[in-house]
Amino acid sequence: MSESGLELRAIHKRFGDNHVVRGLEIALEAGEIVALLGPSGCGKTTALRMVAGLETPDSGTITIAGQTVKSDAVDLPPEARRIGMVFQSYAVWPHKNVRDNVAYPLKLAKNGDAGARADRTLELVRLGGMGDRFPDTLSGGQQQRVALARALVAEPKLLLFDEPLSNLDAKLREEMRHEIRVLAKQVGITSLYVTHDQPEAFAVSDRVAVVLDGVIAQVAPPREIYAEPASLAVAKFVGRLSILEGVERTGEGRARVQGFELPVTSATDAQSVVLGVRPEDVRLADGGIEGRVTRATFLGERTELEIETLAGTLRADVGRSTPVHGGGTVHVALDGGRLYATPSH
Amino acid sequence: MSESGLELRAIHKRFGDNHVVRGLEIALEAGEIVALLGPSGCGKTTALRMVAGLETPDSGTITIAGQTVKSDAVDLPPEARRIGMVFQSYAVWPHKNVRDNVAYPLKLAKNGDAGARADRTLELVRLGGMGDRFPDTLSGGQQQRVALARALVAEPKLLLFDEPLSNLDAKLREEMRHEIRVLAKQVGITSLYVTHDQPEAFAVSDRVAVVLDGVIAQVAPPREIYAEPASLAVAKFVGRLSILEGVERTGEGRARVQGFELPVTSATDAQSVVLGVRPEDVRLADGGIEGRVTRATFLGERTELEIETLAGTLRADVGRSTPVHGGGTVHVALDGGRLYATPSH
Amino acid sequence: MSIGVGATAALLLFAVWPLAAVLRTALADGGAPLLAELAEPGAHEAWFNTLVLAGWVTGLAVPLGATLAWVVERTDAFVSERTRGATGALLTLPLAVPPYLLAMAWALLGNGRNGLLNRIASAPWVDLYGLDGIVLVLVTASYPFVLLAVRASLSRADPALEEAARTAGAGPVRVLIDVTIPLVLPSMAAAAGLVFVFATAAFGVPYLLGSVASPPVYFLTTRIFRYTTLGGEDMLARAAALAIVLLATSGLAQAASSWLAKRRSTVQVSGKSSRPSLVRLGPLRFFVRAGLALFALTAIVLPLSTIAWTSLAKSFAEPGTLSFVHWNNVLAREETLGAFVHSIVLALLTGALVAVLGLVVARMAKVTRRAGAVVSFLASAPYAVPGTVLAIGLLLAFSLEYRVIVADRVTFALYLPGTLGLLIVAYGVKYLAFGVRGARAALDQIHPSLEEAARTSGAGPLRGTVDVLLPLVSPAVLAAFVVVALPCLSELTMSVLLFGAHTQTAGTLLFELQSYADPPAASVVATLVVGIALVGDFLSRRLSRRRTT
Amino acid sequence: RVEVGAPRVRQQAADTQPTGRVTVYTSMYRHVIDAMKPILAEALPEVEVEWLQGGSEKLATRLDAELTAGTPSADLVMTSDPLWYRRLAEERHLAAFAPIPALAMPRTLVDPRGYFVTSRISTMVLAYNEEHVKPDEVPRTFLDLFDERFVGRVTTPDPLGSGTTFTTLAFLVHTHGEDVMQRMKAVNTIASGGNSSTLTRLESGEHHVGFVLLENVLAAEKRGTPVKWKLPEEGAVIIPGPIALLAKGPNPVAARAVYEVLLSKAAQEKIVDGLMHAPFDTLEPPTGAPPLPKLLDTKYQWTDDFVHAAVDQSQTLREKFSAIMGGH
Ligand SMILES: Nc1ncnc2c1ncn2[C@@H]1O[C@H](COP(=O)(O)OP(=O)(O)OP(=O)(O)O)[C@@H](O)[C@H]1O
Ligand SMILES: Nc1ncnc2c1ncn2[C@@H]1O[C@H](COP(=O)(O)OP(=O)(O)OP(=O)(O)O)[C@@H](O)[C@H]1O
Ligand SMILES: [Mg+2]
Ligand SMILES: [Mg+2]
Repeated sequence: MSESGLELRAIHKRFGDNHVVRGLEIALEAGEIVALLGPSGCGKTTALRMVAGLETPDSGTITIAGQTVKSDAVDLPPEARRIGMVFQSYAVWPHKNVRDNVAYPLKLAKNGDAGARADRTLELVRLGGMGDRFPDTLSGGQQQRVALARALVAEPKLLLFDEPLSNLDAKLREEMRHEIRVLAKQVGITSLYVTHDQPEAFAVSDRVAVVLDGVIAQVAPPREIYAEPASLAVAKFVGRLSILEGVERTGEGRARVQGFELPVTSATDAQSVVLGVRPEDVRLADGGIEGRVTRATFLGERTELEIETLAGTLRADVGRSTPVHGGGTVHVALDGGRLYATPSH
Repeated sequence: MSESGLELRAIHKRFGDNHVVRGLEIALEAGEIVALLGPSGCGKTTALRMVAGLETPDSGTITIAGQTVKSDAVDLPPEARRIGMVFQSYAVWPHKNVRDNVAYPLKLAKNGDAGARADRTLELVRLGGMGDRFPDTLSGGQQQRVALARALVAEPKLLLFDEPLSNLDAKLREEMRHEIRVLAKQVGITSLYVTHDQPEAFAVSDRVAVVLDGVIAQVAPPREIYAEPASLAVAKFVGRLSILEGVERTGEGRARVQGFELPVTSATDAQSVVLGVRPEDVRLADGGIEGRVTRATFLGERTELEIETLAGTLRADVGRSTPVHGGGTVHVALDGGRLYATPSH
Repeated sequence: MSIGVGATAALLLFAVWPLAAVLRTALADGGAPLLAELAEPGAHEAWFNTLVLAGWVTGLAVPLGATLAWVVERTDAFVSERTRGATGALLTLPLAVPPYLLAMAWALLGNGRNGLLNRIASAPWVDLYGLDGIVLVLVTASYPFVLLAVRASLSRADPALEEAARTAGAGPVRVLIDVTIPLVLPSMAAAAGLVFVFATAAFGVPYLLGSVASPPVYFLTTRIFRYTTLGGEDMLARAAALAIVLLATSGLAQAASSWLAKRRSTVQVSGKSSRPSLVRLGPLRFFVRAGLALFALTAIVLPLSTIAWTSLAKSFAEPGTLSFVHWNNVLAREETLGAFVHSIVLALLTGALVAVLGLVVARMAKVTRRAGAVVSFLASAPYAVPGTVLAIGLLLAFSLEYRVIVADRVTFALYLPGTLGLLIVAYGVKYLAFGVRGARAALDQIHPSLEEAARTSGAGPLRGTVDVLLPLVSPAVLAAFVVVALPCLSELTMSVLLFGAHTQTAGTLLFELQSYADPPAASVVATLVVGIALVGDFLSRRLSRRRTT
Repeated sequence: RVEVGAPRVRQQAADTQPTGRVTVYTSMYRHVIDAMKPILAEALPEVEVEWLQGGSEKLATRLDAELTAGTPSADLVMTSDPLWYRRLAEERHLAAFAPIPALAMPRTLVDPRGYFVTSRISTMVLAYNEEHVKPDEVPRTFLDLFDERFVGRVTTPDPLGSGTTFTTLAFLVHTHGEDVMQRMKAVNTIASGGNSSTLTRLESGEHHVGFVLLENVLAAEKRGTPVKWKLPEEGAVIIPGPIALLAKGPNPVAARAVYEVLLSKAAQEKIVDGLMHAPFDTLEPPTGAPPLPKLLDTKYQWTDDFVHAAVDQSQTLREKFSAIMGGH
């Protein structure tokens, strides 16, 4: 096994009656980027803050780069954990200029060369020459890059991100998530990245950990988590999903719905199953399942259809040249899907 | 011509030296939904607030449903304009319960039946039965629906939206934009909708008005604005765009780049042109333009590629089954594109 | 808008006009009284003493208040959130106690010869007469201004700013120095300005503890007081001249503090609000708790219980013998009830008036920048004018009857002397600054879209204000109401000059008993005043807690 | 249009029957006022008397400001600083009036022009705390107070804040020379507050000797106190508390009637009950106090010479006192 970057073991945390984190376990290799992806309120931020030492777990062990920072016996304060953290609200200090913001961790470490190293880190995040400006003269994206530089500059063992991009607008968000990944990889730093935006989690990470209700429902690389979600809940949270009922298995790796047979994978051995289908596996095709287009939303590069069939509502994407209109009848073929145990209501 | 819903004529607005709105002109038919789409700071909010009467234009005329509400001679206050407005920050009053929030415009209009009508409007926005709750017990999406109900309840002549969804998370945003459109159409109310999110603008509106630097660069239905942007600036703002250089026209509706010929439309008569290509018009195909994949980002339903060619960087989407990796060489075919005058640097 | 015009007119009539009347006398004969006063060495000394006093009080109250604010808001020194809240409330209690009562108590406790503390210690180890004592008493009276301001600012600041420093490798103390303090500096500066003005304009404490010192120490306010008691037009002009000096001094301090407060904009973006992680004090926790307890005991409980206890002591000669004789005497007096009823009515009316007017002025300041700034300056300036001078101004301005004449008939006549009206005007003018301050802070926290939503819902400006703005600012307005009503309850300086035959107040009763008739009975009245103030304070806290849910 | 003027007259001046409201500014103790109320009510049932009770100095400040503005709201003033009345008379703010009872007063207690007469008499005496002052130490004269043996033990009210004390200071300086102030300084005299706070300082033992008004000590004796008083051997400083009629008062007719009642025997007995001397030798002194003739037999006489000196030099005296005692 390769070197350990971060390990959480059996972490629990309650706020009063609210059992927020319920036995969270995860291990990151050194240099790995893992995204914690989950719905609002599932405990992602709490988990991250416990790693940082900003919140104290009720029980469990946290190890950063082989050093135990929190266990029954040990409890290092945040400043002793050698981490860097990037906050949603940037948390750039308004009373320090950009260089002083970035140089601060170095100054604390009594690094004589602080100014120069801060400038080099600023180059890295493409803010070269902005060292003398004050944060209130910077755009949101620039402020977030200052925060990033500040988190990186002292070469911490671990980088923590709490939804660093959700205050930025869509275009900037896309640019920055790429930048963050490139930087973290370039520096080779272990990173834990909290977000509730699935494309962001996929774009930024080596592995995605889906957190549901205070436990990790699945950890896997993006492709795997997308193609083979462990449960219906994970599948729903990771990308768009249509659910069809009245499905029967017709053999190993095959199932039939509405008389239409298709290749499937399976998340369950149960007999009573539903079929989860991704929009890109739905094609308009003669001879497929019949359905009525209840909504067609032109979004530019694709048009999103909502198709009502007898088995359930399907979401499909079609190119802009495909002539479909709300209300029309279409036939769809399914290229694949995954079977899940029928959820009990 | 059909009935007029809203008309802005030659609107100007300066803040000090900052000429924010520079001769804005637009006309909405009754019942039409138009999105104002533009980058941050282009003056969208200012324009909307002038329509609401919350800001006073320096000059120009505003007519709502045939009634002039602002001209050199007239200046109706917001309360006399018969509008409903939905704010980015929801602006739901924390000291009133949901029903009282929604009933407020009716009470002002001395409508005896306020409570009952408020409840009916709450049903409409799917908040039936929540009338007695207080806003701080509602989620963001629910609060925004309260704001929507409040804007709709008094049957205004015009609905104004200022980025109503940008504080919500991605999933909720997608749901709500559809809801807003359905509701506005159901009630048949003229709406002006400010956003800087292109898919949102497309999903919600009948026509999109792209605002650049305080003027309207183009107004057209989503399909048209996507397929035939009036300028490179509009094209860049509306969806992802790759720009290729070294392009020559080879005849009516055709052009050649890197020895590869393709059908094009044209936004200009100029001889010196660049080619704008949408990601969905880029296909991997033997015999196409050669390029190197510099980035492949798996996002779930699609993988986004960045391909460096001699003519420029191309962005393309491929399905999840296509085996591509960063660093590999690929060949791409282009299914179409649009020519724009070469920008002068 | 017409409300704004009305408010401005009222300000001009009731605040500016009386002050102008005073200034006119000071500047008579080409400013002769002012020049004469400026040439007096005694005036220089008083001015110097005032600066020294205000400097020390500010220099001590600001760090003290800020430290307490930090402990209450950011550390784990408390057993539960309840104790945290209760401690916060206890520490702001001095706001409810008139400073001169604190001074009375401290004079009993800490006079150098036979103060109770010295008697208990059987050695002269404290002497609160003189500058040191005045500084200490004023510090205990004024640190809550800082505590409140810094607490508010700490709770608004994005906790991520401090947490970022923790994760960057800074320990709690470094975070405090490098991040927390710079962040709250603007609010500290603003509070420092207020404390400076408070100390500059203080009269009761410097008088009670300064004039008995040997040698006696005099300040601008006590010198002004002497001029006014000596009588004569000449003396009045001298007093007015000194008032100008005082006004200029505190005006400069105010300007400096608001410059400091605005110099670096600390944009406090608050993201998703999370409660900041509390600083773990570890073994220091015990010392911090002990320190808090000791401080609360000496600065708050000790003086207040001294007052209560003197009211029970049979005489100053035998402080050990307790009896209810003074209580019986005071409660049997016919005018006691009347005085308290007047004071409570005055406090309630003035509090309400100032809260509303403060809101109007603050709102004007927000809507119309320049005019609003002028109006809010006019509204805040009188706080820096010594009460005596303000009262004389009111006497000069309102001893006559004002008649509004329409169509050659008197339609409205205003004659204030001898009525509660004159006292309300005096209190209102003096404390308007608090109302404006509170309302401004509240308005700044309300997103403009809330009110705009009312406008687009069809409400006119007035309706929108009443339906949306007022309910939202009501907690802050209630707070302003309390902050104003409490000092009005026991106001002394202006009341003794302005009260009428039928409008005796708790303050004038106290003054009469204290200085002429019956000092032990004065302690009874003082105890009653403090008791009522504490009850009022408690009730308002209950009320505002209910409102915010 | 806005008009500014004297307030509406509450009663016709031509009316010879005393009716309506009369306002009296007075520094008399409230219990004395309360005792006088029934007497007034019986004598003048048609007249409603409003008492505005406060410290002499405060009332003086207030009335000065009102007079500067043009209209006093008082009809009668009845405070304790004779020098101030002289100034009011000179500035023509007072109306001359000779009530019948005044004819029976010792002449030194009446203003010859009739602008004011004495309505009560306060007396400044020596006071000491018997627990701290040995019998053989007890001061015998005013000057005795400022003897070396009392260094750091002396307190008096503040002459700059209390009219009675200023009068006392003026008498001491006039009689013994300016040197007196040096001597006060030399023993570190604490001159602060009014008579009652001075008494408090003596009672609590914070200071041991000083001078203070007799009425304060008598009141304290009633409830029990370690403070004793002593008439100085050279005689006490007596401070006649004048009453005067304001020239521009709102209701002069009724005011005159009230004036006379206040000087009547019945009313004056209440003054004596209030532990002050009435200005008539026919009335008993307060319990335990010396009779009026004994008081009037003092070295400190209200001669024209003294009054002129006190009025003319009041400002310089105040300044000198400040300069010597420190502070100003
Ligand atoms: N200091 C606290 N005291 C009490 N409850 C808390 C505290 N912090 C968080 N919680 C609760 O714990 C739960 C998890 O919160 P957390 O912030 O970890 O969620 P999250 O997954 O980060 O959500 P989001 O995506 O909205 O940021 C929520 O229900 C929240 O209300
Ligand atoms: N009250 C104001 N005073 C001065 N300048 C203003 C004011 N309001 C807006 N501006 C300026 O006018 C320009 C346009 O602002 P506006 O809010 O209309 O932009 P927007 O298109 O809505 O941008 P965004 O997408 O960021 O909301 C900006 O440069 C802004 O700084
Ligand atoms: Mg979170
Ligand atoms: Mg905007």
